[in-house]
Amino acid sequence: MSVDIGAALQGIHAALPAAKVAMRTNPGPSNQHSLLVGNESLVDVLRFLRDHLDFDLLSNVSGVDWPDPAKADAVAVFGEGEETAREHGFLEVVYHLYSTSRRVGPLVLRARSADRGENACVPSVVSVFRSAEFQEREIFDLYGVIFTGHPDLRRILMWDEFVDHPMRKDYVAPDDYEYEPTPHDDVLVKAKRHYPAES
Amino acid sequence: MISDSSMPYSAPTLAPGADDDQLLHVSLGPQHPSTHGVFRMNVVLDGETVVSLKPVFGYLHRNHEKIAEGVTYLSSMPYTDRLDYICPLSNNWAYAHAVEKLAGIEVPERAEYMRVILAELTRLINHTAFMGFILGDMGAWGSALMYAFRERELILDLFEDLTGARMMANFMRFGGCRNDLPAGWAEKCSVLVDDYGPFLDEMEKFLVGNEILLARCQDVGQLPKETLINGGITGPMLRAAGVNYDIRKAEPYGIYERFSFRIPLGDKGDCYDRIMIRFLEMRESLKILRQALDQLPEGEYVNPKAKIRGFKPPVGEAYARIEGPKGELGFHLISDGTVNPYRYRVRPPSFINLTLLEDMCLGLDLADVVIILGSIDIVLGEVDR
Amino acid sequence: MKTGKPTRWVLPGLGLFQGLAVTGKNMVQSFYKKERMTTVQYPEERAPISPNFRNFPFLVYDKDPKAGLRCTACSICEKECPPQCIYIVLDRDENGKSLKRPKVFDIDLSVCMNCGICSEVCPFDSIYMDGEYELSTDDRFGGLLFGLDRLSKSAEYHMKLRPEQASEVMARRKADEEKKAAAAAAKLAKAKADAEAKKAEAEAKAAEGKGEDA
Amino acid sequence: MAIDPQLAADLKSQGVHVTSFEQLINWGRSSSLWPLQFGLACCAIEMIAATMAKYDMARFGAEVFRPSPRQADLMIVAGTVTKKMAPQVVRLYNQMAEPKYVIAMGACAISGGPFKDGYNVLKGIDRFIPVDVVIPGCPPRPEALLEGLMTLRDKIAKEKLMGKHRVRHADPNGAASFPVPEYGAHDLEPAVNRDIWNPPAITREGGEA
Repeated sequence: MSVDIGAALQGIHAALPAAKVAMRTNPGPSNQHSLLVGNESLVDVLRFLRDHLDFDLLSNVSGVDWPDPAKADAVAVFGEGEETAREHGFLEVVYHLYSTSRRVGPLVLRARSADRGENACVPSVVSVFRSAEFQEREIFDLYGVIFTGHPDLRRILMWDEFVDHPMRKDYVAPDDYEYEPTPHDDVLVKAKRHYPAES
Repeated sequence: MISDSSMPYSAPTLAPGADDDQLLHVSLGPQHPSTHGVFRMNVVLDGETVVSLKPVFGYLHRNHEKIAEGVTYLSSMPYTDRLDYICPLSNNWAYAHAVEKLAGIEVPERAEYMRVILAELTRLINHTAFMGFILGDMGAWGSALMYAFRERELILDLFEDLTGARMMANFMRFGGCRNDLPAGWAEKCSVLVDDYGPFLDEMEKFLVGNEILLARCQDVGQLPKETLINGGITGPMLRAAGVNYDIRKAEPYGIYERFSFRIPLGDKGDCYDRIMIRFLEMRESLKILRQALDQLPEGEYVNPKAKIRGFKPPVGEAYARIEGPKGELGFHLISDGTVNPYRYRVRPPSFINLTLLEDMCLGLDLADVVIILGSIDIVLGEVDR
Repeated sequence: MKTGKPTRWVLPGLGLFQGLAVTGKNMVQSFYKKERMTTVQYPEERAPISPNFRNFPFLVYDKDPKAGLRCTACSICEKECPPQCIYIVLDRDENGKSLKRPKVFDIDLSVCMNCGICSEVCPFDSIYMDGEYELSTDDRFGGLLFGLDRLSKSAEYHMKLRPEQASEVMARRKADEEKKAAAAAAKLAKAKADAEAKKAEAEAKAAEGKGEDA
Repeated sequence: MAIDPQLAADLKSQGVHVTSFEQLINWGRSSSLWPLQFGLACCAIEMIAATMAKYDMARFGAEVFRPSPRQADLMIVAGTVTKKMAPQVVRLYNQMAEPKYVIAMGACAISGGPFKDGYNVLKGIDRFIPVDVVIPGCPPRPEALLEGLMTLRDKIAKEKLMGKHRVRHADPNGAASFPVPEYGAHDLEPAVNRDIWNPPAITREGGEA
């Protein structure tokens, strides 16, 4: 069953008047609209949803890299009365919540970091949902989102000495191109880079 | 050892003043016969007792998500086979389901039936292989796995006949399936479904009363229901603890609401329940298969409007999930209107089911860790992607 | 439904005995029962492999291995191949005009993931999946890069490998060719004939065209 | 000195078997290859299937999968070798006792396969350890693995233990272990072992040089 996102938004506004929550509509046919939650109230909103609206299963946490903020606003379109679009790119974390008792979902929440550099911070929700623990570590590893308050924020998939965040759109893979007998497109570009003198 | 207050998280630390010299640090894996692949755990032992256990992932991190963002939607389909490589067709379905949600594609009736049949056969394969592997974890490497793989080969022959490959099917398409059932396939499948019940009887006789299994699996690795839900555990793991949550019932996708079947629930949530739940689920799967094979309609096997080349879903995002054999398998897709997905995320059940591994193992013996890990039923292709 | 049984402890030794009984049954029956006797004595005997089994792609030619190659080097499979293991160079004559056939068609078997998407997207019935699997070699570089010489296989081979698919394709191609020949003949006749004949031919051609659409 | 094969065949028909030490040793080695129990990814499932009842690798003397590298002769690299796993694979290889052989099973182990564009995927295990037999396929059928095993047995049967062209493990100067790569900031260091990885240059028009 799909979730009544308007009711959830009203509930949040009534219980947490200070929380910055805005509705974003999804232009696609999937009909999964989302709530953009301000970073300072993210943990409170999630705790409220868990304790009072029975959204007890945090199913999925996705990281998304948006170097171009216009693209992000195309996917999650502005609701009414929201402030203007951002100028810089940012990193986004998308949460999908379900209720095991009421059997509704997904309730989609989004949180955004200030930028893609040093302030790429989003509060950790591990204190509310344990299931976020490894997923947040993964997003930290692959996207570089710093989850403030995470109990054990280390790299999870790559080795500890690794410095890049490979899932970012501007990541450049190391030049380990060699012997690829069927090159085209990106591989061809890599080939040219690898053998500059010969090509 | 296990706190019953489920919510607050505290990183398990050694007691202050604990004499570190007395503790034994063991790195279990990545090459270890009982870790189901290249999984690794850093275990700290006090004698035989586990005081800390930290899983280390990434030894099979194959960059599935990054590669998928660089190729077309269809090209990701064969890669999904390689996520959970014991049950590729469930992965196919989950991905096709997500893209269908993203682009709003209808699926013809016959294709839905074919998908149900294939997904349930996949569940049979997974749970049967699980029986073999869990016995292997207990030291009985051999007979149980041999019987399991003997039956698995029969199902794989069916898959090969239909999809052209034993494991890596690449069969589902957005809006249906790649090809129709070959002549006589449904009859062969029907025979297999009839023969599978006796095999399960035999397997149950073989395992259920076994003293070793009883002694090693009972009362091992329980956690309270609330902790499990909070930790994102899904699938047979969750149902073994008595939580009635199966996506086939809770949020029926495909045509599951047309079949009559029950959701087996455990009461204690220990490793023994997890094994038994899988036996019962197989029996329910056989029921679904029987109904689906009897009702299988004629018609299109793929939506004729669905495009193979140059497929571009509209701008938007979608999260879709199915009840995979290991738990909730979800795909989160973001489309920016081009031929490649902007963001492609897999919600892997094996990975998230490991969240509470440490909590389950603390205070138990090292040998129990192996059983608990086996009962979670992980596949590394999905854990690390 | 609960899994709980009255007691989870059985008579000591009973479970062991039951398990051994199953093993013993399997052992004894493996001497005379077909379904318990599963071992296939590969390589002397081979388990039947489904005709739908796919491993690596091959290119089909009709009659002549060079001129009869159905491939037109359109590069659709090259673009759609998920791991990008196909490499095609279009053959051109000295004026740079396309000859609609591949000069180079390489498939790197060390990369191919057997997905079958190339054969699915090919509009010319040219590339199909082979069932050959005994390809192990100790030469990783030369032994696994298949060029035109090792990829081209005759239509008869395809027919033998997958009778159903191949005969369907052959019938379709034959019909297409007949239509094409008919259309060409009609065109020729049309150019030659005088006004009345032209009219008559035009009707016939319209009928042909209709048939082609269907 | 090798025996004249015609003479050996004639003698054999008379019930007299003649052989050389080299042949005897190679026959012994090729007939009991104990693999290392070591699965990486999808291909490992097919490897397990090959040891199970239907395909029964025991018929080739290779059913004893050893969990310890010290007791194994054959490493079947079954699956994707990631950069994070590569040092462990090389270390396991170094720990195996001579003579040791490597089968690269499946596309990923040979060249990175479908995942070769990934940032964490090693593009072929032969960048760090010598591979004796490669089995293409994704995954190869269990029969294909058995066929690969037979290819390896043929290869072992032809090994020269003496003289100039003797095999690596019979040569006192031959390398028994290979340097284990370290985790670097962006990639493994070194990214390849130049002593054993020397790919041929391919000439492509319009492509690379």
